[in-house]
Amino acid sequence: MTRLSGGLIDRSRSLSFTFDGRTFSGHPGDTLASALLANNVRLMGRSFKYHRPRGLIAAGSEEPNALVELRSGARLEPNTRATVAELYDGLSARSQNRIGSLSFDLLAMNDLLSPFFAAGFYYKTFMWPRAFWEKLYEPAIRRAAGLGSLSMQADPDAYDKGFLHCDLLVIGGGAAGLAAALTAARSGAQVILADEDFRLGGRLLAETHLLGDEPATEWVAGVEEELASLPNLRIMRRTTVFGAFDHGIYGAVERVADHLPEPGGKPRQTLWRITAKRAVLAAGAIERHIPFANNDRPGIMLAGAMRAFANRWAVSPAERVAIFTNNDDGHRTAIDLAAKGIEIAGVIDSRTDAKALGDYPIFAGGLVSNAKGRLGLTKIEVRQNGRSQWIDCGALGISGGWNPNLHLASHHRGRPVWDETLQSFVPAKDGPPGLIAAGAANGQGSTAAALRSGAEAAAQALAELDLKAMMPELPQAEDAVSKPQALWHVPGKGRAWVDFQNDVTVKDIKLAHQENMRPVEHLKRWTTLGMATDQGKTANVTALAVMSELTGKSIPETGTTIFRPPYTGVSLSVLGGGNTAEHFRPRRLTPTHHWAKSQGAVFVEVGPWMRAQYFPRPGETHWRETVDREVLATRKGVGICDVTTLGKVDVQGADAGEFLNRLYCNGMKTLKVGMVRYGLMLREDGIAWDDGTCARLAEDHYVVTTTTAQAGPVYRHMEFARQCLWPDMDVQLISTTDAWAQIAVAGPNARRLLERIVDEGFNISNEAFPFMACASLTICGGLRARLFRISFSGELAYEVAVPARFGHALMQRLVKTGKDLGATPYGTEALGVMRIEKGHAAGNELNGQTSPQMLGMGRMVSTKKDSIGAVMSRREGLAAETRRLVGLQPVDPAQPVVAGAHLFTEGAAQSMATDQGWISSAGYSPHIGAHIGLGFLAHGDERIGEVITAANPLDGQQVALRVVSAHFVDPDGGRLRD
Amino acid sequence: MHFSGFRVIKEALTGHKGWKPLWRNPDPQPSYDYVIIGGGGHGLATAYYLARTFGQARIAVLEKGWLGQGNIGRNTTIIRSNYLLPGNEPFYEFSMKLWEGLEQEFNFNAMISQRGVLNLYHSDAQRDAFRRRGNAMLLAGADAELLDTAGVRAMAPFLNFDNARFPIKGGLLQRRGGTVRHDGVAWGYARGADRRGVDLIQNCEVTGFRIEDGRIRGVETSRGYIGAKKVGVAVAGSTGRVMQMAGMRLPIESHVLQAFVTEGLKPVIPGVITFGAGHFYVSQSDKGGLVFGGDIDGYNSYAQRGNLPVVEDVAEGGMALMPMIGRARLLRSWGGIMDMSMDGSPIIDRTHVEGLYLNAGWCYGGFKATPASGYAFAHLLARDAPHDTARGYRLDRFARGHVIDEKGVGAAPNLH
Amino acid sequence: MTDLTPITALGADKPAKQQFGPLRISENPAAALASLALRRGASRPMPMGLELPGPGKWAAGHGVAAFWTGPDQWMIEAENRAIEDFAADLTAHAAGCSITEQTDGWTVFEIVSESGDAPIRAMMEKLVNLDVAAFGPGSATRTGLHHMSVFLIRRSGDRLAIMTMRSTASELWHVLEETAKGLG
Amino acid sequence: MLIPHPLLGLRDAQEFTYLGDARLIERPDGMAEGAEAAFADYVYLRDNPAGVHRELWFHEQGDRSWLVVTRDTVTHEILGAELARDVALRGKGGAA
Repeated sequence: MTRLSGGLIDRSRSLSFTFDGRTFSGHPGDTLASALLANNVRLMGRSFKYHRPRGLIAAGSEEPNALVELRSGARLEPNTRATVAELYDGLSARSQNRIGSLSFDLLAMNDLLSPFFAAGFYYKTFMWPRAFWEKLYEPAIRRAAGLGSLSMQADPDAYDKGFLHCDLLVIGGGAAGLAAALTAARSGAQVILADEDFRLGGRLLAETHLLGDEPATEWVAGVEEELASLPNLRIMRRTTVFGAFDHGIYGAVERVADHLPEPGGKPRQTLWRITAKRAVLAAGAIERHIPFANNDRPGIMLAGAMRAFANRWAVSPAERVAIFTNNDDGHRTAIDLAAKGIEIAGVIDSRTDAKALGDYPIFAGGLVSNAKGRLGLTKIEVRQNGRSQWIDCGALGISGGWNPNLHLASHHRGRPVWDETLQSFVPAKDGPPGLIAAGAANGQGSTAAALRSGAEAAAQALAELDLKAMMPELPQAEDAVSKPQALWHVPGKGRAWVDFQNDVTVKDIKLAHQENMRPVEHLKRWTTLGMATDQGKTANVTALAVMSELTGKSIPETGTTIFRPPYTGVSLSVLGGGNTAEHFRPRRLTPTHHWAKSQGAVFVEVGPWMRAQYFPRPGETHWRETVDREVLATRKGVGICDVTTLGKVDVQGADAGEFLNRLYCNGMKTLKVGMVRYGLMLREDGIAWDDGTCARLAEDHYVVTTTTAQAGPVYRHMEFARQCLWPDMDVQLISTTDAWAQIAVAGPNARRLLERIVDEGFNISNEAFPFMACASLTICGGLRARLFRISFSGELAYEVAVPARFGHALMQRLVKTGKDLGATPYGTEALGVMRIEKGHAAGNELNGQTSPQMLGMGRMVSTKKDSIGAVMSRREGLAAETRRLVGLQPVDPAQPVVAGAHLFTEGAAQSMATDQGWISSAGYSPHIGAHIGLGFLAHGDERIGEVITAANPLDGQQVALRVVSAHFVDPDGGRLRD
Repeated sequence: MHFSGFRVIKEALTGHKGWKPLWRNPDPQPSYDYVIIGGGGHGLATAYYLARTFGQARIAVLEKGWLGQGNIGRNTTIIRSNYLLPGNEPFYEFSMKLWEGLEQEFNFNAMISQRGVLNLYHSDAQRDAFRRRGNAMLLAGADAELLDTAGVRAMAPFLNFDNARFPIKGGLLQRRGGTVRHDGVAWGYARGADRRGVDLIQNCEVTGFRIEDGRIRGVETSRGYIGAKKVGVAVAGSTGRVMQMAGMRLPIESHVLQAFVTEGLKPVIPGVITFGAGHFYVSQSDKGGLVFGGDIDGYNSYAQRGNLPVVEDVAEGGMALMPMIGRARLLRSWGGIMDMSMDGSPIIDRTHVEGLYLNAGWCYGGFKATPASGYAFAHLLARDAPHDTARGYRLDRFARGHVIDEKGVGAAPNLH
Repeated sequence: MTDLTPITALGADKPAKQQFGPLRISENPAAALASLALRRGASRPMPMGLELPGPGKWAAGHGVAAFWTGPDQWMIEAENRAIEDFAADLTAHAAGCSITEQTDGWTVFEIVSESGDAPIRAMMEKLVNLDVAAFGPGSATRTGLHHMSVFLIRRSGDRLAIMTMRSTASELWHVLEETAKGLG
Repeated sequence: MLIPHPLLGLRDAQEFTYLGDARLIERPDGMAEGAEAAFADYVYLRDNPAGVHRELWFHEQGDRSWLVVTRDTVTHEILGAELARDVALRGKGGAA
């Protein structure tokens, strides 16, 4: 049919769009739904279970039926409600959940089989034979289930998130919301007004009442103009507040570019976290339908939606319509549509004393009991005074009363309260603190009441914040309170839908009752009521009422229904906030990162860091070749490696030594100035947690290192100890990890190389600067540096630290200066091989499940002092643990050693019960010329020389290994001290 | 009433008039031999096995609200037996074997679907740990496969293999893992227990224990005193609240775990996939919704609801792992109260009160354990001895140093 | 003077600088940084004559600036002294305090608006969860930003400094770039 | 959630890292008689109340203060917060 007169569409411009491949045209201001209606398209979707043909029910975000796949390619967006898809030029949409065409869906056979698909049927069958569930039944069910499709491509659009803070958040820009915003904004408070629609006004846009002496749209425009001029108010259109979280935090999604063909450089959507001292919930109300047989025919919709389509979008679903109502509000639709030239076939009002409020036939005391027209309504059956008749009409508007849209008010699990007069639930008083409901969302649905309650809610909120509110002058408005008659469904034989999308009928509720699935949650779960994309917005209260009829209890006794976030569906893209792919988490780069890159290094993710894994050279064809070279070069000459990623914490204060003494299980207080000591930290439960070195730079100044992985947690723990456990100590902590570039120089030529860069006047000879010494000095002509003589590789080794900006140049200098000494950069792979060769525990050994005893460090745990974890490390269970860290070497050097293999006594049966340990780390040792490993073996320290079996059933491997000392290289440590 | 395809057809043709209540609504009797507190999955399973397997009678399950109200109906429905430690793996594998015959046994289709559980790894260290775990699974008689990148790509080509911050290097796959329709489990056990004479008493809140001379005598409830020879407590997140009435402090904190589901979509995800470098795991339900979750919120809570940062964190993980889900919409979120234990493993044990038994500490992993937990708890209640696979779940393991800490994070409940 | 040549946190010879609409974002590698923490019982010093600000505040004067970083703890900024051993100098000026060099621990990006404070506010809203209205000139705080730990200093209405750990400088630069572009 | 930082005012809980029961401040003396039992209790046992809970939060993305926050675990309402150091000093009988 052609457009009606009026409406808030821009007829001067046309927008072209397609639906299921057919091209149509609409206007700016249209939604996809209104534009389709204007093009005589009533059939828009299929239901979930029975694949029933469906049209629009609603005009807003509560729509359960008209779901489409919007856009195409990687931008394909399934399950989009046509009622909230703002029309743009070139929009393309397709119907979904069908095989074949929308009007001929092969899966509609489900509808014929519906007696077999009653509530809960699938729990009772498909069990035999067992294998058939996964092979036959379930695949068939899965194929048929689901709604729209994903594109299977990455979302190409950008998303971001942001944070807003305000005194008052007003949720909803209808009469109540605008009054609230105006009241608050004039008082000078920081106010945010958010509305999901692209146009402010809410229900005012759908009605014809005057506000004062002007049309509502004029009043809205005036308010908008004033609000726009106030710097303390922010209007957020196309913004859905989807969740009320703790302490006044609200989640909201702004659809920045969904109304455009493409975002064009902007984020498509923004996720806002709004921290509001107070909020007004002015989200309006959602009309109820009244189930009767075949009430899901396309063309049957909510009367208020029908009125909205006529008044705001200038469309009617048919030339001749009927209304079915239990209250006065339904009559408004008849009056408004009649005024637009639509023929009113009749208003069927269940109230026996109902009177026509305009020029249309009235069926007082009447009920609509059936409907015909599979793909589009053609006639309805009206029962009145015991007689029934069929009336021709192309559309039926239903008004069963209004449910306050209290979704957000129940996000803290507060139970809505039943209001007998309104015949609906209203927001509970124990809703989210600071959230005040107003207007129709609070059951104050007349325009006058909405305006008034909105302003009052804002005033109350501001008063609570000690801000004085000026009540605005509110226009005169209609103040009709429409009290619905209690009519929850029309009894009859046919199927009467309660939840449209999920195909839950009155019969299903009766069956649930019959089968004792009566608590509301059982009802919902048994029938899937309220689980569809509209989350029961149009179904739950009606279902409760039907159940209450069956149980003979009142509605509130039968149960209440609450909602959980989100209010409407929120795309995962925007919830993710745009941090995808390589920016999922920040990369931390080492001071020599750019240098390593220029050297062609291969990088590896190590916790938050990117580290050079190895440095391939031309001609090397396999990473192992590179790593072997790096290891051998280090052991033979000198290797250089960036070890900046280890956490560094500066510990100062008079009690620094005592503090560290309590943190580490071994003693730190006795450490001499200018020396370094290995330290092992336990958790309070006695398990080894982290290790590193403590360097004492001065009597009251230490620098300690942590492992790369635990730098954050260890620092937190140190602050816990400082502030909470020993607050009376004089200790100051600060992380200095990033401040210093720290480079390991290891190998027999290490000292010779360092002597070339250390400034004159500093003696680093073996005598002057022995193993485990440390010093502050200068290098390369006056650059401040710290030098530590420590070794992870087992070689003569140092770590030199300089301000991070010089790390790059220092690395270049070391490689260049040490060329003749065989200076070779090495990465984390070679580092790993060398530490295994030396038997040093690392992350795989310090996995949070190993005790100091297991690591062979039991004796480090001092009994002479109290330190974290010391007491618990002596518990019976830990003391009885016999597994010890050992070295493992294959009897046949050609055999692999694989980390993750389990260890067994040779020849023993292999089961969990006979399990003797596991291989924690393994690698190829060029030094040994075979794979080697570290592992934990029961009584390992007593089994050196024994041949055991490493079982790796995942790869079908059984390897004979010899138990050896974990120190494959230089077991007596001579190299360290040379 | 026996459920079957024939029955469904017969009822369909006769107007569904013959369907009977799934269970009775009995009033509580003055006393029972066994009172199980908690009508969730574990409590119902316990009653079921007590009656069915251990031949016990005079059993009641007391539920404060409606059957299945707790975490059994508020989880992400995953079943798996992919544990590392000998204290855990045999137990969870026992559970898996019980799952595998459950529906036929209790005559209720819980839609057990073994479409596989794939845990991704992103570093060599993770791979080594997974290999150790996979081997432990095989040694315990479970199934496991270690996949490399190509193996993962073949199973799930839609993951981000191209420009990930943490590249997928492979995964540990348990093909027998999968999902189960969570409510179906509660209802199947409830119906099975009811048919064997167990009284399932809803809206019956326990308000106190009657303990005399160190021995349990019964429980005070909102529906009056109920005597009991033995009382088993299986109340998950409410454990602290309930056991406080018996004067117990426990190695448990209650935390909130959120879970999420998207709008229905045509099938895209074959089994369960977990991200090893972010907080995200996902499966797709038979109805088409992507069911997913991540970490617990991290603070003590009894509120059954969580906060926005975790929602964002989980979505961020999901987008990093599988950017093709971006245009799907989150439909619903929910929060469950998790009884997070100090080592991440459960407790099935006696207490200091004779006749009072405790089943708790399931963290966020109680769903998959439901059959074995019920079975082992029934075993303990009926025979006063732990089931073989649950020997490690003792209360005194903390003080004695026999913790079962899969994650290796120590006494930090919010990190397990 | 050392013959080693430093590089910036972004790996370049020269500090980064870029204009986005009304916003100019530049890296400032020239400022020296050192943390200052009071020892037990010590009285609050006035290093180089500067009165140390209270919680959440930043103050400048006498050629240096300081912001509060925690109870009894501040970060001191000294323009154009990055190459020197500023920490040593500060130690001499702050008896009874623990001083730690932080110059290369943090990378400073200065964001300057050419059109008042609105662009700064818009930028902040997209970056950090702070009440922008309450974060006026002279405010300083540490907070999270895209999984990074940053310090924010509102040097004036139209000027905001963001400091991040040096290792994450590239990541922060990327975020600032993307955010500034998105505001356009 | 918002944490009322005693020095910095309301701050988003996302800036904080949660530890747990504030009793963790009261660490037993490891050298005392019966230390093992005291530690078993300290490390593992919790009141875990449904209601008012005193708990430790670390202002990780902030001033690195440990706070003792008093919060209702049922409603999440926060009743107060103070510096843990002050609480600890009070416990030791020192000056806060």
